[in-house]
Amino acid sequence: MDSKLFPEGTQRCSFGQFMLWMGFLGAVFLWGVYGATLVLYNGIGTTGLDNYFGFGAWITFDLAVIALGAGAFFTGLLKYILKIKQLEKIINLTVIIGFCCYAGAMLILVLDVGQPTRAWFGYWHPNVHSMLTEVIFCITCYLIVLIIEFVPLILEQKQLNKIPFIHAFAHNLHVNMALFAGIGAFLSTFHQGSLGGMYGVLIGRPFAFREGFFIWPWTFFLFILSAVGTGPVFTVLVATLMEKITGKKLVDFKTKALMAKIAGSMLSVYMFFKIIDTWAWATGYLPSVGLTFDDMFYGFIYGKWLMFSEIVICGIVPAIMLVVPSIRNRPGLLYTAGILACIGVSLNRYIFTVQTIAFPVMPFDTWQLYYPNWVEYATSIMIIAFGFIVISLSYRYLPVFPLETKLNYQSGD
Amino acid sequence: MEERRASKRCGGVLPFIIGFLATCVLGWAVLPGLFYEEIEQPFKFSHAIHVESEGMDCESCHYFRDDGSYAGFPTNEGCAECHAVDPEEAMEAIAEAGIDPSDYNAIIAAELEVIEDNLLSGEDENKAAEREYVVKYLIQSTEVPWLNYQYQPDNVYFSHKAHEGLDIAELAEMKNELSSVVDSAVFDEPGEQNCNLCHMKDIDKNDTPPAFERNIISGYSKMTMKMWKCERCHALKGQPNACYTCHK
Amino acid sequence: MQMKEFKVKWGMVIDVDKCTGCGACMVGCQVENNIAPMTKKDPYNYVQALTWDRDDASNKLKTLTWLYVYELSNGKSFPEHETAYLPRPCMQCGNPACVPVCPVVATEKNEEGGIVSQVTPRCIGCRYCMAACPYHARYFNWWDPIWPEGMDKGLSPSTAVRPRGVVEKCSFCHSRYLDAKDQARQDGNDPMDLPDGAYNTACADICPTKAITFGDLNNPEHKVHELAKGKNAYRLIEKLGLDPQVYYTSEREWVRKLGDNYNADGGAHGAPSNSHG
Amino acid sequence: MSVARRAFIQMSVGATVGILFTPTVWTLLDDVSIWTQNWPWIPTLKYGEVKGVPTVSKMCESGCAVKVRTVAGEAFGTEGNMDNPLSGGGICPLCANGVQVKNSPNRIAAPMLNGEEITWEKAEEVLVDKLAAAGSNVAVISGDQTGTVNELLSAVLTGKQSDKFYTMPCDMQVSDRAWTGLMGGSGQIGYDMENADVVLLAGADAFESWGPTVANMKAFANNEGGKFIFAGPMQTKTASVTSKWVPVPAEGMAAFTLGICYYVLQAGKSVPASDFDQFKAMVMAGYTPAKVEAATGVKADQMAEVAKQLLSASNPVVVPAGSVAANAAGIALNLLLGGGMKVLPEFAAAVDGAMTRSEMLKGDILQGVDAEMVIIYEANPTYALPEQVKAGFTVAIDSVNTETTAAADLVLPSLHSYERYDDLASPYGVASAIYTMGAPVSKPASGAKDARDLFLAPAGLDSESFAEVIEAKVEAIGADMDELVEGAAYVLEETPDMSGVTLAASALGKAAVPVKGTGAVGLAPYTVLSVGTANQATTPNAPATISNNQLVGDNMVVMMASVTAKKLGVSVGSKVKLSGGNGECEALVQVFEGVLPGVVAAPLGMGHTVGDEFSKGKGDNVYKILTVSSEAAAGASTWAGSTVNVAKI
Repeated sequence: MDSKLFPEGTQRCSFGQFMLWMGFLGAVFLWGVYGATLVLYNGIGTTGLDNYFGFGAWITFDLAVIALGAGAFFTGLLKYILKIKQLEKIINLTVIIGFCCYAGAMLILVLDVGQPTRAWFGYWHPNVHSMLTEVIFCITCYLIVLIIEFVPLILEQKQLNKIPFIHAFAHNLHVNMALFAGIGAFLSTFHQGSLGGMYGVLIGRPFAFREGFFIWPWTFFLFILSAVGTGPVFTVLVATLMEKITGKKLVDFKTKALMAKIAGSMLSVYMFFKIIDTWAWATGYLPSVGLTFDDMFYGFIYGKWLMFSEIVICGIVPAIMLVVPSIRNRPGLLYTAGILACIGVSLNRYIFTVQTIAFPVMPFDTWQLYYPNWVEYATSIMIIAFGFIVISLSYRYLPVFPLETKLNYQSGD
Repeated sequence: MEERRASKRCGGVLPFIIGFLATCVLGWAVLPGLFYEEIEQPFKFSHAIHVESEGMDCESCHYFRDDGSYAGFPTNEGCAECHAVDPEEAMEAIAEAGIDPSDYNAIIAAELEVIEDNLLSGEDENKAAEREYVVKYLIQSTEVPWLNYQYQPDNVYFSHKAHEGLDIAELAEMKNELSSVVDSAVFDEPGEQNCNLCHMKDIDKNDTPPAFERNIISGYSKMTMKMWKCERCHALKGQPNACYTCHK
Repeated sequence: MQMKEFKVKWGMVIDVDKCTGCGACMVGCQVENNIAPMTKKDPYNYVQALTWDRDDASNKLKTLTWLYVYELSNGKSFPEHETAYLPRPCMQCGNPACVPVCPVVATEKNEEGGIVSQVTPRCIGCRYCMAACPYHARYFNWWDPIWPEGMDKGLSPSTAVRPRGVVEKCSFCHSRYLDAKDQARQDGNDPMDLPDGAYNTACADICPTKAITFGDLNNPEHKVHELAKGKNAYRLIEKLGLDPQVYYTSEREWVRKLGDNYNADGGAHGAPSNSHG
Repeated sequence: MSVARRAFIQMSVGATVGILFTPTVWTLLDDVSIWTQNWPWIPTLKYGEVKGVPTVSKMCESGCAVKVRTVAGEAFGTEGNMDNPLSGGGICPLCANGVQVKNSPNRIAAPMLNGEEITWEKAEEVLVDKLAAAGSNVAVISGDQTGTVNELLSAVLTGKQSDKFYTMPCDMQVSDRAWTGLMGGSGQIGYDMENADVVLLAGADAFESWGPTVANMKAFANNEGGKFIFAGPMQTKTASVTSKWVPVPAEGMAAFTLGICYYVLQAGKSVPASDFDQFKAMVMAGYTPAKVEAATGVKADQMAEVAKQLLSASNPVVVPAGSVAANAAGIALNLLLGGGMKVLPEFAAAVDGAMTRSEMLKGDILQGVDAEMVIIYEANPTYALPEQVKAGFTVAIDSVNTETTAAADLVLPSLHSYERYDDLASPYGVASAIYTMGAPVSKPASGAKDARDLFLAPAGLDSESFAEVIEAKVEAIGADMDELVEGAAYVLEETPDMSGVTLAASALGKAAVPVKGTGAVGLAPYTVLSVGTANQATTPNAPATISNNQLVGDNMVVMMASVTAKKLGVSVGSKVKLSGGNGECEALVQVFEGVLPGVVAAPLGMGHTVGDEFSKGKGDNVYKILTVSSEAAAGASTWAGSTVNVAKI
């Protein structure tokens, strides 16, 4: 019944089937909305956060999705600025994913600040020395950029595009997209860095504190690298997941492999510096404040295995898998590497958020455990549901994948 | 093509200017007024009568305590020094007359001696105001809920003592820098009291207190000095602008 | 790391050997600063009534204790075991970890004796400062403050009541400082040169063993000036370079040793026996 | 596209730019930012003149000399009173919360008869009738140790030929039994810790719960160079600041003290007491270090060490606590050492027919009270002595709801300390006879009246109000009312006659023998003021200050050394049931190496079943598991030596 709205020359599942799918997503989303309502109405005491863990699941989630959403700016940068033509086959998807991730992060932040109605004070009374101010600036601005990048895609919707004004408008936007991509790249690079800087500047938290370059601690650069190292593969994974769900080929493997190659090389660079940084921190900084590497870990929850899996299993291993062509070109292995890399970056964000503040700096203080409660899970899952909804709608009604018709409905090439 | 571009040009500038001017006028002349609602003071208190007629001076009600804190609004205790209606007697009389002590109109109507005999005002209008005060507040021993034109929230600590020495004449040099903070009229004929700098000008000569203008969004008084004003003057005077200089 | 220095530098010297951990200071602090007792129910919030209870004060991770008394143990077993009590206000660091991270300038290190301010009406409740402070001196209002009926009429004029969702911390009862300055002006003295004791915090006032001494560290007339230089004076986790304005003193070495990390040497300031400046 | 549309777009652009050239947007934003900063449901503050009004607070056992801070006449806080030797600027955590308790919704609004609110007239009627009906079978239980109100209430009894006056079990009573009972002394024992150079706290948790806590802490603070030693079954908060902790089981305290006497006697010390030789013989024979070590487990050399320090001191003092025997032994040791122990005279009485303090302390409430009518004044026996009190008709006087008021037939709301005239005469333990009084600071809460006034007539007084009784008292002791109201204390310098004082050799010899219960482990009940006392429940701001070593969630925590835990097969966090006396308690285990092996330390004052949410249902009531054993030789009963069985659940 809504077939008129489908992209040119494509087929989609029945409306009923689609509604069923959306109904399921909607239900999950509403569960999250209930959690969010409790938080906004009763206060953050509703969550599992406490005085020792002012940052927890939410911040970890934010950092993770923002890192994974980095595919958008980086791919944009490569396509529009460095003019890598190949990437246009997937660029639309990166934009949508970026939009979902950043919009989601913003929603979570609204819950996470104790006084949401004052959230805009970041602009009204900014403290230019705070990394968080930089984050607030960049994320909000970049979200706007992403929206601007998303709009033309919407306007290219078959029916909308028939309207001359919209057609013209969409065209103009397309012409200027390079500009936005540029701005986006700049903004995104910066706040990816600032997010890392947020932890690096914590002089009171030996687990996270790092020396650095000019005003930026090393974590600033490490976060950028880790983000660009995983963002692209995440896009690839999403595309693949969509293929699995829809049973159609949406992106040719050549493009995926290219993305993976890019990610892989960035990831290798990242791992190189990450390892140096960790070593310098453990052998140089920690002793200078009377601490040892072992002091930083405790029991199972805060055990060394975390850092090991982050750096080795989910860092070095996927980096190698992605740079070595013979491995990279095997779809199965490529996806495995991709998944590992994404887990790695999420782990990194978790460790920097939770373990940093869990380590008792005062010798007579104790390690405390932090359990997020269902409210934090529900609201985070709400964001994922939101992402699914946006992507499902886009896929059904918007010409997201330029190659779709070619790959599915035309024989040979 | 030609006329099209032409139309574009004129169509470009004119509407723009129209819109620009329209909102400018609105923004400067009309809109600001819409943000305030007027609230009357609890009753008509006349500074003029107390100061000019009775020859009281400001300090008899608004004075510094021994600890350096400032007694802003007078309390019933202070007022009772002159308005000598004994609450207990009055309440007894009201009870005898069988009136509900919270029914002010009835009490006023009853014209009880304890109250009437102790009213000090001459003219009826003033007598009415005084009677209102006595009945509603003094004998009920509830303090008058004055509306403070210079209202500041709990998180602000304002020290009158620290500002006691401000000299209008001295500040007059910064007249221009302070134009947005202090009403320039103050500098024209500097009185010996520096209160006019922040408080309602010449309130001591005022007979009917002006309405309290309440901002419908913030709830603050129109005369509430906002932080940037405090900061401006502190900066000009070389005073600290640390948060804890004024916040608690 | 540049330290901010001011003419007046309010500080504390806490004698751990005198503190019995009775808790009077913590109660006095809550009363002075309008910290509401923790109640499980919120009678004014219908949604709250529908869900689970608020936290009670036994959950030390959700309480608001600007001043918190830690119990120290020498870790030995009977009969060598020893205990000590260590009150922990805000350290008012010379090089605070919390100030530069605040995105909205709700907290700053500035004049007013170098007390690190926290202006709750400005705070957006992002809790970044809590993540930054290794002393756990900063507290978040997880719930709306509620005084059992009638108890809210006896509120202290010295500190504005905070809503939920903002971070707050010990301010060295700084409105008492403002009061003291007014007193000085009234008496014709110099408000920037208060005599010892003219300004004292609620906890120091109330302490039955006078374990807490408060004053201007820069002023030789004030007791703390010497006490902070004492041979047993030390500060908590000094090696991080936060330069706290709160000093501790104890004749017991194990207590001093618990003041900083010594698991690896290379400590910037060396042993706690001579630690200041 | 058409000109019209473009024109419109351009006009709106112009409009937007235009508005930005006016202050509107910025002031609007500023106002909105202010709006976000003031939430209507957040209470606002009251301003006005700030004062510190001196008065007394009766929330802790000994009472505190305080200054109530008021703003525009409304009380908001409590601070110490520099000018008063009882405070010296400090106060205890209970009294620090006084104003909040005064304003608590847990206050009793009106008199109640069997749970029904009644008028004050009716209440007085009932009281008079019941008093008449009860005849001489009337008893009084007072939770006040130092107030002139006791004179009033005891006079009521005297008028009815009854001597059934009881105080709640307290150190003052035990000390009096030892001093005036066994040793034939008169007056009240006090200890000068401030000027002593060696202080042995023999079981006295002086800086937390024993005697005039705040005055003790002040003495400790002012005593430069003085050496403090704490002896007791656990490392109390007091022990955390003393230079030494000597682990001694509660029931062994008397023997331990006599063990020290042994060395002191050996050093040739003596006293001109009639039974000195008998005493010396008794100690030298029955309490040799070896025997004491066998009986109490305290090493002989430890006693020798303590004795050495006491002997080498120029002005030593021993502060005993616990059983009557322990007190007698302690007093004897002090007499031998001739140090800082003081004997205080009693202040002149203001009410005819009033009992002396010593007479008031004679009744042994642990033996049980059984009377036609029992008048309970600001005490909570229903909570702390669940089994001892039986009465035909109970009158409870208190300002807040307690187990006792809930169970009473007639409840008379009393005023809070800050709302009434009240006084403090020589709290037990102070070094000199000291009198402090306080005038009302706040207006009484609505409905509240001074319940004490109802007893003026029954006591045969024609005074209008209790205030007059206080005035009479001040006059009787020869103090100056105005000075007292200003917060100064009146000190009486004179020492009662010491002739005829004995060392109670015969009684002590038997009574000092440690008697232990039959339970598996010893029980060391301890008091922390932040939790409360037998009569005062946890105050509103206290819970945040109560450590997880006393309370976790709603569970009481008991502490024991790791060896004990191992022996009992429990570990940190395991839930246990303690059974002793005729009751049971539930608790969580915490390992604390500062407890004598074989002993479990449990906090008193929890597990209330009536009251506000700060005390009700928090933890369990340890008084239920205390065993009352009788000190046959001393003719008294004690809780010392209580034991419990511990079962894991």
